[in-house]
Amino acid sequence: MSLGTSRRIATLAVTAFMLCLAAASAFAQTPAPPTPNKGDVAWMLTASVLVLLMTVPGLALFYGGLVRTKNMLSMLMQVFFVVCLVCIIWVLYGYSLAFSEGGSLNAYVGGLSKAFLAGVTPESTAETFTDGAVIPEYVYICFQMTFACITPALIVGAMAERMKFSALVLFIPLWVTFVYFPIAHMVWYWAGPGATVGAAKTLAAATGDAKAAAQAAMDAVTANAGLAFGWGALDFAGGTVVHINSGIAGLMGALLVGRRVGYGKEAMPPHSLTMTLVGAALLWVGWFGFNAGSALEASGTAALAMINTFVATAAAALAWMLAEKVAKGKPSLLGGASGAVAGLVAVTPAAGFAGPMGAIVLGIVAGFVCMFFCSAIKNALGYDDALDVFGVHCIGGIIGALGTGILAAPILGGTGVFDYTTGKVGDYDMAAQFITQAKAVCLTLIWSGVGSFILFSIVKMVVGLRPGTDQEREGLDLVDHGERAYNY
Amino acid sequence: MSLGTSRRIATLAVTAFMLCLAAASAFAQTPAPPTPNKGDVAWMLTASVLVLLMTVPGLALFYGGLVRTKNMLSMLMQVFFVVCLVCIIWVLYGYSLAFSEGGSLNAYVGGLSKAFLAGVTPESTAETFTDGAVIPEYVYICFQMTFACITPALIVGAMAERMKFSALVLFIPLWVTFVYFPIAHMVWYWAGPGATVGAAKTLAAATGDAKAAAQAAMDAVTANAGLAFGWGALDFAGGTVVHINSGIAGLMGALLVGRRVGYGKEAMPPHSLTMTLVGAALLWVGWFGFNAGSALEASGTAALAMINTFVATAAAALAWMLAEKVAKGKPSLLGGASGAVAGLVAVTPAAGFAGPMGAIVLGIVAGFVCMFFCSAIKNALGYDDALDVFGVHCIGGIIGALGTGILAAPILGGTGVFDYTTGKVGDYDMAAQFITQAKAVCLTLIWSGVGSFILFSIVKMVVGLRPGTDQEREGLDLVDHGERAYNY
Amino acid sequence: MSLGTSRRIATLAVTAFMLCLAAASAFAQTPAPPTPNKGDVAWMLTASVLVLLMTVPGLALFYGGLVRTKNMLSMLMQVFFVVCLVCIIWVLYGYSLAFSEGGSLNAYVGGLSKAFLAGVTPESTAETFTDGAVIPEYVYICFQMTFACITPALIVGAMAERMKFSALVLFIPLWVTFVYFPIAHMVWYWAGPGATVGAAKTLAAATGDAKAAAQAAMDAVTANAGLAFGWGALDFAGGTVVHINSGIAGLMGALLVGRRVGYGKEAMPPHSLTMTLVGAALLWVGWFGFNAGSALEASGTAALAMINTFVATAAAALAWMLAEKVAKGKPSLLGGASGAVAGLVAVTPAAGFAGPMGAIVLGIVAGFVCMFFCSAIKNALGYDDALDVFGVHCIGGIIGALGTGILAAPILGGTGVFDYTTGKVGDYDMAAQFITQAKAVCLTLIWSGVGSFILFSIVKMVVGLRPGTDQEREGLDLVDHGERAYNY
Amino acid sequence: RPEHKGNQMKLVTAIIKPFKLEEVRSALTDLGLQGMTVTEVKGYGRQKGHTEIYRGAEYAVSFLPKVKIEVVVPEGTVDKAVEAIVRTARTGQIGDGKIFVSPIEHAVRVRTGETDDSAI
Amino acid sequence: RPEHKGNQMKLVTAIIKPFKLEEVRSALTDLGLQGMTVTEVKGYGRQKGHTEIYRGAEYAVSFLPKVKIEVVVPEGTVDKAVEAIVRTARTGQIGDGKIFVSPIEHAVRVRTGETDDSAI
Amino acid sequence: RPEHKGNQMKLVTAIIKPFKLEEVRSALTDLGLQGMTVTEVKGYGRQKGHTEIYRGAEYAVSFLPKVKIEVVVPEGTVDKAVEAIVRTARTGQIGDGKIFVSPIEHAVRVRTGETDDSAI
Ligand SMILES: Nc1ncnc2c1ncn2[C@@H]1O[C@H](COP(=O)(O)OP(=O)(O)O)[C@@H](O)[C@H]1O
Ligand SMILES: Nc1ncnc2c1ncn2[C@@H]1O[C@H](COP(=O)(O)OP(=O)(O)O)[C@@H](O)[C@H]1O
Ligand SMILES: Nc1ncnc2c1ncn2[C@@H]1O[C@H](COP(=O)(O)OP(=O)(O)O)[C@@H](O)[C@H]1O
Repeated sequence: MSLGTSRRIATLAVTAFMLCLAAASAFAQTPAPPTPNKGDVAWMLTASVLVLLMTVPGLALFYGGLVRTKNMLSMLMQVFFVVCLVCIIWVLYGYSLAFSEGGSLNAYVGGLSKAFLAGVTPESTAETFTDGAVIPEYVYICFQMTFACITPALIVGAMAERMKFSALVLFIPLWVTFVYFPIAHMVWYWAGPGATVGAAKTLAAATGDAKAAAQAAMDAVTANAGLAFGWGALDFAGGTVVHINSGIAGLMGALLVGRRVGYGKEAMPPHSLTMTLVGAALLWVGWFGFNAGSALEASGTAALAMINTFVATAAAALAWMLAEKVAKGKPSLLGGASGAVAGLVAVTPAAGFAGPMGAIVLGIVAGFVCMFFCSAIKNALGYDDALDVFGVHCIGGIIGALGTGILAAPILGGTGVFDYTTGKVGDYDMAAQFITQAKAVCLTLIWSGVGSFILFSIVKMVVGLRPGTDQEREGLDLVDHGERAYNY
Repeated sequence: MSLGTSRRIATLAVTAFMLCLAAASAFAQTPAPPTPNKGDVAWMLTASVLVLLMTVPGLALFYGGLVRTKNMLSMLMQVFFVVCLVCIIWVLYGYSLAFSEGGSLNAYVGGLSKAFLAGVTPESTAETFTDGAVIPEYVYICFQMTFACITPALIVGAMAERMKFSALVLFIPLWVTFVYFPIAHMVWYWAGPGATVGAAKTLAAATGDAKAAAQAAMDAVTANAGLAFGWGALDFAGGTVVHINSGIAGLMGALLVGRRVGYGKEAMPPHSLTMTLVGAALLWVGWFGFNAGSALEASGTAALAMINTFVATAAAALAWMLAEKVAKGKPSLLGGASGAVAGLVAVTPAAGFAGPMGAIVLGIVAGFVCMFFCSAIKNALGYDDALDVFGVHCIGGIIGALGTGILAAPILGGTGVFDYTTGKVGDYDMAAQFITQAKAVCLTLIWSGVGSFILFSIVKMVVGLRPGTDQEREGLDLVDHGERAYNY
Repeated sequence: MSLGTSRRIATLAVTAFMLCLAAASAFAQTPAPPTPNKGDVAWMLTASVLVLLMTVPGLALFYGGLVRTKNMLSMLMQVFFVVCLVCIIWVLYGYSLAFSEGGSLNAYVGGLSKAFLAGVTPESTAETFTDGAVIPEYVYICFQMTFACITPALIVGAMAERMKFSALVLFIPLWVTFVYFPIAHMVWYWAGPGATVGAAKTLAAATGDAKAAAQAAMDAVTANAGLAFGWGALDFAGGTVVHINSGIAGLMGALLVGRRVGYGKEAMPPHSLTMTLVGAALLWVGWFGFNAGSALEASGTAALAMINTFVATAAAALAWMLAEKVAKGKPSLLGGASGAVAGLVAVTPAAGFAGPMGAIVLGIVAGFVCMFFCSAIKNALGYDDALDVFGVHCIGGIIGALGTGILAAPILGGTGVFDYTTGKVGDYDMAAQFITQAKAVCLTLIWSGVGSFILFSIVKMVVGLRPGTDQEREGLDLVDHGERAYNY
Repeated sequence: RPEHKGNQMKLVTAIIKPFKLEEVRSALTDLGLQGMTVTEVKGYGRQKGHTEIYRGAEYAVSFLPKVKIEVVVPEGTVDKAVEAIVRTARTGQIGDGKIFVSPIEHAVRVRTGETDDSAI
Repeated sequence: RPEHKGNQMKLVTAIIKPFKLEEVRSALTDLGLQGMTVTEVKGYGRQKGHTEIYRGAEYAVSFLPKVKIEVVVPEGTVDKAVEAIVRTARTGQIGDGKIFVSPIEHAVRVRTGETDDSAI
Repeated sequence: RPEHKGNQMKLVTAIIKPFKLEEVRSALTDLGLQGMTVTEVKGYGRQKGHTEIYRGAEYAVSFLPKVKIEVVVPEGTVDKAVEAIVRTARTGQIGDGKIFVSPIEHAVRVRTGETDDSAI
């Protein structure tokens, strides 16, 4: 008798048994606190590791390969440094600002009750999206930490090859504090399934006078959420929080730091597309942790997010290559890699909501649009977003966020939205959801755009953003770090 | 009281309880549909990611490092492109052709009932090899998708440095459709443990008239399998389906496309054994997903497959290096890496059947034989299988497939073969199993050899296989993709 | 009703049921053997793969990037070779020497009862640190195998660029046999939770005459442990066994093999800090398998180890970079990467014992001290530990081992030490624990230092340690392996 | 082999800063010079190098990346070529580089076997 | 330092397609020339380059990989050397390269201090 | 353009073993030579190469890594420079390399336009 079978039979037996038992109801009213299912723990530990892999070495190599040899090391350094710094900030106060109750500011940002991870022990648990399913809070903190690390790391690509390291050292703590943690809170913070289901049940059971109190409790639970979450915006794994957020911040940085010396005149080919491909591949590999991990459980939803992350990426890569073949005569590896990233970005908010066929469509759209944006539109506008952070992450993120509103529709093969108060998937109003998504996109664009502009400006005043022209020509590797990436 | 303990006690308690219960038998007859164990889900999600890691960047780097600089990017591109394309084909109709019931053609290929993943939801499950243990179907689709991606990607190494990209674009969809999906179906498709065990139980319980009907049902279940599976051929993780299949296809490609310009006259050393070693290491790392994942459960069998994948690989690498030391005076890194891959290939079909000591022997044999093949025999025959796809994957795969027939024997430390009708490991007839293995090898060699030859010939007629001599000299990177891998 | 819930209710139901049952006690006395929780299996399979990733390609690249081009391939080869060789030795007799009962030598080394993995089947289980929680023994063997592989691989960095391959071939089997297996046994071998808890319960229940016998049994169980384990030394994931051990061995090697030709006169910059960063990142990624895997379960403790492995690493990297900025004017990537490794080393013994804030402190200390050691002190002493194996692994390991004694204190946010006899965390005596830790450090330093010195001396006599000066100038790649790492 | 006295050629070798290559190339092309050969070199001179630190080891790197342009021109074009290089390669900062002129006695185009002036 | 008039040496510099190196080398060896020095260079000439595209950025690459062979030979061997190079390096297509001959006044073998003809 | 007869310069080209570069550089600097240009080259000569094996393919590699130093010096310094190079680059083993001296007719410093002796 296999384990699975025995457990199943046990469940049935127990059900029968409970019916015989008089005191059965006592169980439901005083449930033991839920303990983690080790399968969920195993998956979430793995997912956290995958997101780190996606950042270092993944993102570092993807970006590094695209710059010139003399700035390779600085690119690696910047990504690596951001990861280290944000790790520490996260456990000091970032997690608390993002994921604790924020009192009067709760719509915008969390509080400091969990600063220094106060009160968290190996036994503490965090809720998933399923009532009663929990994971160790440390795993949840780790998993969310990796998101906080990669988001600012994405930004540095926009100012690549010309931003001083000291400017970055100042910018990053400011940015995560005033932009990332609030946006993460606004989009992802909520009371959790336990409270929601509990309040809903109480409300359903309440009669007479208790009804009003129960309704008030229910309202309080619903209100205990970040702004965008409260609107009902869907963002499975971070289309707004991670990609639109970093993409618009990158654009601000690129504008404020200005174009690279020689931009448009000198050739600036990627020094190693080999490293870029390795980076892109590791981004893909790691993104399964990012997307499928965002299910927080080793469940069918995680599996859905995984398959979507396979096919949207593949479709976007093919779309970008096809567009190149048509527009420029040859499909390129950089095109394929860029398309893959665009597809990954676009599928991020949709991963657990769209069906695989919807994900393919989303990928194709992202591939075409981002390709068009990164060549035609960017050249027309003339700004120097060195590694196309805006063109891929912000544009791709917007496509994904809006697309999620469409593709989540069950009629299009999507999952719809689970309604915790009724315990089942609710009716899907595509127009309304699309508008909600658009609102969340705008919120992110404005908050991060304005915030990043201000913070970059402050940094510019305090330490300056750029090295001298000669130094820029010599390369940031030697100037900022006194090292060279290669000594063949 | 730990979880494990409580479950154990629950099982016992329930057993006792059931005896007391009159209606106990009712349970067995209308079982609730099995739900996935989250531990299995966690492992299979991870395993799928590992197989992608094995292909991009793993295989791409392993192959890429072996070509000359001017073809590096084309090598990466070809592997990456194949993965993307096959991902999409897989969800459109590949999965259905490989793993659905194929009606009258069922012995050779599946049907289209699951095209576009029709009917699959996050709740759908796929059976494992244990009755009652299931995993979400999406995970199963992802896992098998990665196999469908890597197999055609392996082929491109044989025609490296001289096959046009456009030829590949045409060849790959044809090949997976007419070669890979059928072979996967023939070797791996069966009715599953649930139906088998169910029919066997019914048959055992049947008396009188019911006996004949039950026997017919049993026969129908047994017949509902691919050709080679029906024969009883063992292929734990794809020795025939993946390695012999791609290896013989590669040989056909190498023969039809012809030798590289300058082959045998000009030096063509690997441009970066560093990348080749990284690729080989990632192949090893990812192969644990491939082999231990093929258990479909986080079980002792997966653990057995894992340890075999450690030791066979290590043994083959050491054997190849030793052979080099003896034959050429120096053990080389490329030899070690090649040996590792040969060992991985050979242990693939045997991973869940052989014992660790058997796996070591298998690895040693694979290391010696493939080393001999890739130097002496290949040079004698004079064909230009650029990256030794035939010499490593086909030869190694044959060694593994035949070796499985020997090493699965319990007397040699193997597991034997589980008999679902009796519910225990059956008697092991080594000679019979060896012949069955040989039949499956021949089937694959012929189907894939002939099929690939025809398909390559068609592609040759339609778009041609090779670029012009000057273009080949300039390198495929610039000619096919307008990019260079490095701009140091 | 979710799985988690059903199981929980089952537990409660069964508890109630048991109380009704007269024969309930029968259960406790003849428990069914525990079966693995698949979540634990999934995690431990993953963790084993991660530790391999950490070694090849991780460590190979980290080391390889630091040497000059002409020795790159030899560096990769040495690491790869060590891994392969030790894999095989491990299953032949290493596992047995490290983790079986050693009879009269049990305090120092195991026996040969498990040589060739005698008696291990896919159903065999190994105990974790929780009574009743087990994992398949094959997984445990794999996991521990990866530790045995990486430890000697760490040593080679100290003699990089100048030790003959043939010397390594002889040294490694000697070293693992006489140094690694014994130390692993001394620090990690014990009777396990089942025996301990069982004996403690029997002792508690025993009355009268039985008392003495029970006490004797209890003593036997306690005595059935390696020397350092018996002392009560804490080493969560291998601070002594892996890092101090390899670090001191490396120093001995560096001293005996002597300085590189041109050391101190010619420039010997790292040939590719890109590869070094990739290696460092993969070390970090893989180290989660190392540290969080050492919990042996997918539990809150694993999650604690994971978060500590995040923050200690980040803190140490930042500390090293800061120290460089202060001392040399510029923070460097190599500094960051070295700091990260120092942090990883230091947190290794503490991972499951310290709290996250303690881990940050530990990381900072390790970053500063190791940075100081690898520049000022090393230069002052003048030995050529080429890749700072001693300065990072031994010094970092000592900091970690001693720091664990302090930071495990519950008063400092640590977990304290679980007492299996009482079934709860015991009182924590920081001074006593610190002394115990220091004893374990000394034991390792002496055993490994003396042992390695003797073994290196033997190898020197038998085959010699170094190539000729001309050969050293030409580079080990060509001299030892007849290959070059790059042919751009 | 006759000495082509009336047909003298010179090799103009210029060592310049790498980022100036494109400008110099197009200035030379404008003079009607249709060929040149470029080598990546390391230069030592008045321009000071930098220090690199790798863990405990400090290296003073005195060689800087430069580009060497070699162009063989008819005697009469030498001055114009030198002038064009000086004009385009100059930044006015130390390390701008040097131009050397040396004699070429004979030139052959491999493809056609043409010699001297018609070879370049 | 005496001028070794009766002992003239020439430097033969050939810029050729990289894949021809091995053939040229063996042709020169057949002439009894026992040494040469080879440099990887980039050539600009009549042979047209190619265009590379990286996302939105297009670069016309006008430099092509070439190999430069430098061989110092006694005056009397120059013609044979040039002829051997032309013969082996020629493909007949644009970009085959050039050969330049220039004077060498003095040669020294570092190992022995031998000079001029006996140094090469 | 006048011929600067009284102001002759020579190009000293030395092909040496790579690890000797630093020693040679400092010897030349000691002579007061403030500039030089260095190229990584591959040399073929009496020093035998090695064999590389990659799976079934064996390649005899006859080119060895060398470093080429080019230093333009006033005529009067040539002998001292050659002597300094010979002294520092010599190991006494085959493959130590060669020194060639050839005429330079004209030199220009790009930064200032200074010519000849004052340019180097
Ligand atoms: N005597 C020389 N011989 C050969 N090359 C030289 C000589 N002097 C300088 N160079 C080359 O010219 C480059 C620039 O010289 P440098 O003295 O730094 O600046 P500047 O030319 O502005 O005075 C050097 O890096 C070196 O490559
Ligand atoms: N005037 C020149 N000076 C120096 N090198 C030259 C000159 N002209 C051509 N070259 C070199 O010769 C190579 C071949 O020249 P090209 O004009 O392309 O073809 P061809 O020699 O067949 O006419 C060029 O790539 C360049 O390296
Ligand atoms: N005739 C030559 N022309 C140009 N370079 C040469 C010539 N002969 C030798 N060299 C260069 O000098 C190097 C050393 O020459 P080799 O014959 O190996 O040793 P040695 O100088 O000790 O006799 C060669 O590798 C090559 O680069």
